[in-house]
Amino acid sequence: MMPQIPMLLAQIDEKVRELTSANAHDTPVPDEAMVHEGSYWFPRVASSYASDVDFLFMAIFWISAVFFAIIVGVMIYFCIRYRRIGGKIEPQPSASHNTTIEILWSVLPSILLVWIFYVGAVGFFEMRISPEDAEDIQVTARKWNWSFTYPDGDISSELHLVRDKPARLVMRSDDVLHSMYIPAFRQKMDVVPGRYTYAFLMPILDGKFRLACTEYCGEEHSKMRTMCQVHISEKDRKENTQWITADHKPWENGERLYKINCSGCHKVDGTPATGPALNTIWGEPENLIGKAPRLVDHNYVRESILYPDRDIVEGYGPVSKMNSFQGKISDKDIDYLITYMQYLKTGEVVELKDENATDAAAPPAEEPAQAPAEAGTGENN
Amino acid sequence: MADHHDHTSFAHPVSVKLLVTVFVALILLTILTVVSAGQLPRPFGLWVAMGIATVKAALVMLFFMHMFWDKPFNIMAFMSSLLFASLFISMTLMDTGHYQDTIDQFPREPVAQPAAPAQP
Amino acid sequence: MATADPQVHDEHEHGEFIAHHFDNAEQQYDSGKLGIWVFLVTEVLFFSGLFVAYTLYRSHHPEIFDQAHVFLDKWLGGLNTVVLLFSSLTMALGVRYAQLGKNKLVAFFVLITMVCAAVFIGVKAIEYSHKWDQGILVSSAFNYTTVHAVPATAIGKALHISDYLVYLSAIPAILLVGFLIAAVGFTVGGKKILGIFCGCMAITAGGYFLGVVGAQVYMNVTDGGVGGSHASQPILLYAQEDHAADDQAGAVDDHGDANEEHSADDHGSQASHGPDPTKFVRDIGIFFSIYYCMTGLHAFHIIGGIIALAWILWRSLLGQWRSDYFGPVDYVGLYWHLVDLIWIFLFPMLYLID
Amino acid sequence: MGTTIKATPEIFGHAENNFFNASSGWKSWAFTLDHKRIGIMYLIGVTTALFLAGVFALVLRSHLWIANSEMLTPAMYNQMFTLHGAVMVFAFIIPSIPAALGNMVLPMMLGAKDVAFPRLNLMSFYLWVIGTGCLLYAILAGYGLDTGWTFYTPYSIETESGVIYATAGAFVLGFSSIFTGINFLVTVNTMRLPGQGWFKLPLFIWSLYATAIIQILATPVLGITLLLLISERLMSIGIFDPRYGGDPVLFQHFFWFYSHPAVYIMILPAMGVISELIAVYSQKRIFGYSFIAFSSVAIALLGFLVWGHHLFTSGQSLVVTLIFSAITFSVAIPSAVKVFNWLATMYKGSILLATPMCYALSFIFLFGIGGLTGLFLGALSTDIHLHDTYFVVAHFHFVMVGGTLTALLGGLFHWWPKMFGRMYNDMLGRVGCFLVFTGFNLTFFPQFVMGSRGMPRRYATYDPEYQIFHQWSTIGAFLLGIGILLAFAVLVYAAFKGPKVGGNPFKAASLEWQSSSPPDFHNFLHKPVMTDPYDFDAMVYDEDLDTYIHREFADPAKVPPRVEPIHH
Repeated sequence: MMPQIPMLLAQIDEKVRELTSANAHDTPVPDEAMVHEGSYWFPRVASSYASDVDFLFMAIFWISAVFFAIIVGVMIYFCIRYRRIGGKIEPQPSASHNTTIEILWSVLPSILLVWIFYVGAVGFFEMRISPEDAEDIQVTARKWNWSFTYPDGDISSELHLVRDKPARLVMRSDDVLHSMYIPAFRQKMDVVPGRYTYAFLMPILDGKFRLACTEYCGEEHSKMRTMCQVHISEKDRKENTQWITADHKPWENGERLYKINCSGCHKVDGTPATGPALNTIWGEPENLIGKAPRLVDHNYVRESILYPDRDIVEGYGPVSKMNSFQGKISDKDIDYLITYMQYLKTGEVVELKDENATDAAAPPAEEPAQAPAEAGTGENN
Repeated sequence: MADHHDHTSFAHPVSVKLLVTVFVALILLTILTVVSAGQLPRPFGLWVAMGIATVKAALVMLFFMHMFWDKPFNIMAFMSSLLFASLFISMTLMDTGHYQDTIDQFPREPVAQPAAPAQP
Repeated sequence: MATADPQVHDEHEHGEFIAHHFDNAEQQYDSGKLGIWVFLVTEVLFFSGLFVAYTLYRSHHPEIFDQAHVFLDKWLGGLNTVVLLFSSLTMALGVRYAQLGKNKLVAFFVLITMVCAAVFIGVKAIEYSHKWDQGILVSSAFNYTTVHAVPATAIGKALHISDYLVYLSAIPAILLVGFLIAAVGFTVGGKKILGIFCGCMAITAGGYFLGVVGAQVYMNVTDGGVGGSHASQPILLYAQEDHAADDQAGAVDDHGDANEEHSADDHGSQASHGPDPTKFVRDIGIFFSIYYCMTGLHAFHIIGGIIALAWILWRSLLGQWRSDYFGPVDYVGLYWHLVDLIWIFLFPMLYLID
Repeated sequence: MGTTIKATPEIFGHAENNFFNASSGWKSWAFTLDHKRIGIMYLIGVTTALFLAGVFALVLRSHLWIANSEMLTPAMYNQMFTLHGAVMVFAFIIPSIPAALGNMVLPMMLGAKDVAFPRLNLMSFYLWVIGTGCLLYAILAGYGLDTGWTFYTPYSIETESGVIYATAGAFVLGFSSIFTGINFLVTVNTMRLPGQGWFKLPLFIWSLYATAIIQILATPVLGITLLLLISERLMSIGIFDPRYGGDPVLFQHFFWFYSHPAVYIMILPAMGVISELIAVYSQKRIFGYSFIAFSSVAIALLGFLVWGHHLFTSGQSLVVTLIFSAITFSVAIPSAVKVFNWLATMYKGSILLATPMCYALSFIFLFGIGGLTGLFLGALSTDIHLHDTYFVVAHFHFVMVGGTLTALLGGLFHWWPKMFGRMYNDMLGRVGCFLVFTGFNLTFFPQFVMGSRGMPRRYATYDPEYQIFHQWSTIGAFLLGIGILLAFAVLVYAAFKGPKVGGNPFKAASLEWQSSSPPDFHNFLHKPVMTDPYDFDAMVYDEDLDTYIHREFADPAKVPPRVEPIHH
């Protein structure tokens, strides 16, 4: 019975794929390459250890299938063979105890179990222990988005890797438990606040893969999904990750900052989420809880980012759900974000007036954002 | 009325003398542990203190709690709690010990001062 | 246990103290005994969580325990240990006389046990209120200020009572007065046993104040306690003895007190003891989180024990124990010894860290 | 067998005077100390909890019909799955078989008049009521609860939902469970019939005994964990709160030190029920009695050594992970031994596919899948992939629902005639069983595939790729719901309107079947004869009573006189 169900389901699956691709624009991460292209049971094999995991999975599957078939087969056979006919209770005598057979059916499966344990443990160490030459990528998880900081200082909201280049994720959480899960890599590791956790990634296939949070983290847990893109070369990746540059318009930098830091709670399509939408509020008065309405201007945005619990917009209370970004974001970044909000509202492209002055005004503020980079070497305050 | 009180095999009154002796021993051990606190080099102080506590606990259990005369099953039941508690402690200790450095290395930001000092 | 079920009417076959579903007194006693042992197992495992927390933080952060334990007064802790051990002795004697069917002696020893329990709580109340005064609180609220608001004069010091102590003592005071009135009322009204019982309860409530007064006198006489080795532990974290340096340091020194009106000589009298908050290790408050959880939960068990003992006392006054029916005394006794056992471990773990 | 048997209906048949009408008035129920009445009150309680949590489940499944459903807001979805989990685990599954069926049956299986501590028993029930009330208060008062039933810190410290009410509820429910455990353990130890040695106990007793051990040893740790969590929320004591140097993974250790053994609190009694059912409906002595008995105890004890397998991806250290994985596999053996022994019991039996037996066979099928998929999660490398995906959801539902709920239903159908003295409609019972079985498989089998393909659990919205699986699952859930409703409808109808039935309609041999149906207030009107619980030959058919009685009573001269009066 087992083999048919997969085939049947696979056909149905195909059909659904056709159907669902039509409304794919509804999905948070609409990307064709991410649609399931693996086998019946698995997503694609995209990491060095994924095929080992799949092997063990299928091995256990077939061992279990055989045992299960025997158990159910015997059960059904007995039910037919020894069924009670005509209400006559006539059990035939047979032994009610046999130590040899008990020991046999205890010990024989144990041998298989030991093998499963051994293979699983070997695969586990392969997945958990990073090689010396792995590059460290700093991962920060927060409600409800991810940011990835690369060795050269670039930051992105999606994970960018280079094919065949091992990476070690050094993960930290700003708030609650999260878990970094890339199904195509078969890799998963919780991100625990108050400490670092590590995950080893060894991509062997280029393309885009899902990255999801699998540890329940609150309201928008299911939206805490992003992508892992594997590039074929370092250069290729650099083009995707390097971004806050003079070439870009300030609002473009603001947009990327928004995606990394704010998109978990604030939408830009006008719909309210955990926080107010950011595309409509610039320059408008906002009703505050227990206070007079206030105009959304430079000061207010800045204050909201650094001290979110001061002025809370009506409907998003009673207390702020936002964590303070104090020490996590530079003044210049706030300016970029403001230009982005202005751009969304008015479509006007605002240039930052005195970039150097802003820069000089808050050089230390950049520091904490980089702190995780040195953390592996034992920074301790 | 019942006719049981002639052959009460399950009452084991312990003599006053024994109880008082145990009490005196307990007090002496208490004095010993207080006095010895801070007098011994590093790891031994803890061991001696816990050793004395264990001896005291044993005295209380054996004589005050009548374990000396109790049914083996009751003793086994109670001792199993210690076994499982130590299992809990040892496995957890072993695990947290291994990842403690990832906590110690973590640059934790100080939390804002609590809003108000806690009331009792 | 005497049955109150109206559905049961088969007492002509049993002793009146044997519940209907037991065959005989011994079966009933054995069941209860196993039941209480198993209950003690759950108690041990209940506490085990706190022992886990203690063991982990102590082994991973010994520096926290090294520093923080000096705030605990080992003489007060030791006093409480002796009080509890003594109560265990009287409890064991109570069980002995219950087994011999001597109800008056049972009542006497159970009363002493209850008084000891109340003394223990009283001493704890002093310890707690003293710490709360100083801002020695759980991890998040830990906000130590060295000098508590003590009046400057010697008499004022001797009479000084913490606000927290007043809050903590409210319920025992109400109980004391209430039971006294009830005792007199019942005695006058001719209900002698109830009168005696309420009198005993009033004595127990009085035991609390005995503990409070004793510990408060100790605190005042020793100027905040000696056993905590505030003075005897020459660890780095202590403020330097140099008063001149203190005065220069101004507000950040160990006199950073909320009460600004402190006179200079008051400074002098307090300067030699009191750790310097600026020298605390990180997360020192975790010790007190564990301390409050452990001792707080233990204190709740003591209070629960007092209630159980009161029930035993009442039944002793009614004269219900006999050589084939003393189970409840034995069970409560076992519970009481367990509470004592836990304290035997808590004392060196929290107070006697070297 | 030609002798005429003159046993009276009052003793062995359908008794008109029984514990239902031994006394009347609401007080006779509210303050009853009778284990049978408490069992029935428990049964009504846990069934209510089951239906309530079942409705939550159906709401969840309806929401998940399409990928980006807006039927519920994400916040509401989170509250739904949390309450579904919390109510199902704490208020339904844990007390279901021990407290409802066990209360009913355990003292009678020992030939006792009641459990050792009847008042503790009643208190346990009221604690259940209070605890469940606290859990539900979290919803009714508008607080909600959105932490997941696991209450993981630091989210449970931060969230604004009613964590304190819910944890207080779970705390109280924990004590309810502890009291049941203490009661059963002591009852089995001290109140057995003279001559009833440990190896003459029915295997249901062994499994309840093993369950009681876990309830006693593990549940207090839940108590302290929740107490610390409440303190953490009220005062930030910093033991689990990373902001103050606490360790969230430590909370998981605390929580799973209880909650993994709790899994065996849920499944062990179910295994005990199945052992009884298989033996009775095959009319065969149970095969490998001592192996089944000791495997219960082995599972209970090994269950304490494997909690770390919930922490494989949580940041637990590698060494400890390895140890826990190794021990986890060892639990597979006693479970497998039980399944093999059940099959061997059926060998050469006289198998009657009555409703209880259908449930027992469903149990073997579903628990087989649930147990075998545990291997995927016990093996380390596959667990990394499958952890916190729908694979896990499917796995534990196969064990908890496919195992425990199926066994509960099977047990209810088996003991229902004993409890109410009336027979159910067997055909409708089997239809219900078929619906439960089919609906269940349809609900949860697709979830294995989803999970393995990378669908995380606790997601309010998901990738459209998984939609088809979710839709199958939703259809199955409603089918399962209908099946359970039908099963209970058959039972409730039978309790009031079913044909009257004698004391032992199924030719079962354990002691509770030596009483009348429904039993007398004092359980037995005669001293029950100590008999081997699997010696079915000892039971002979009585034509007058249309039921089976012990052969010792077949001779009228040997029927003992009534020793316990019913009324005064």
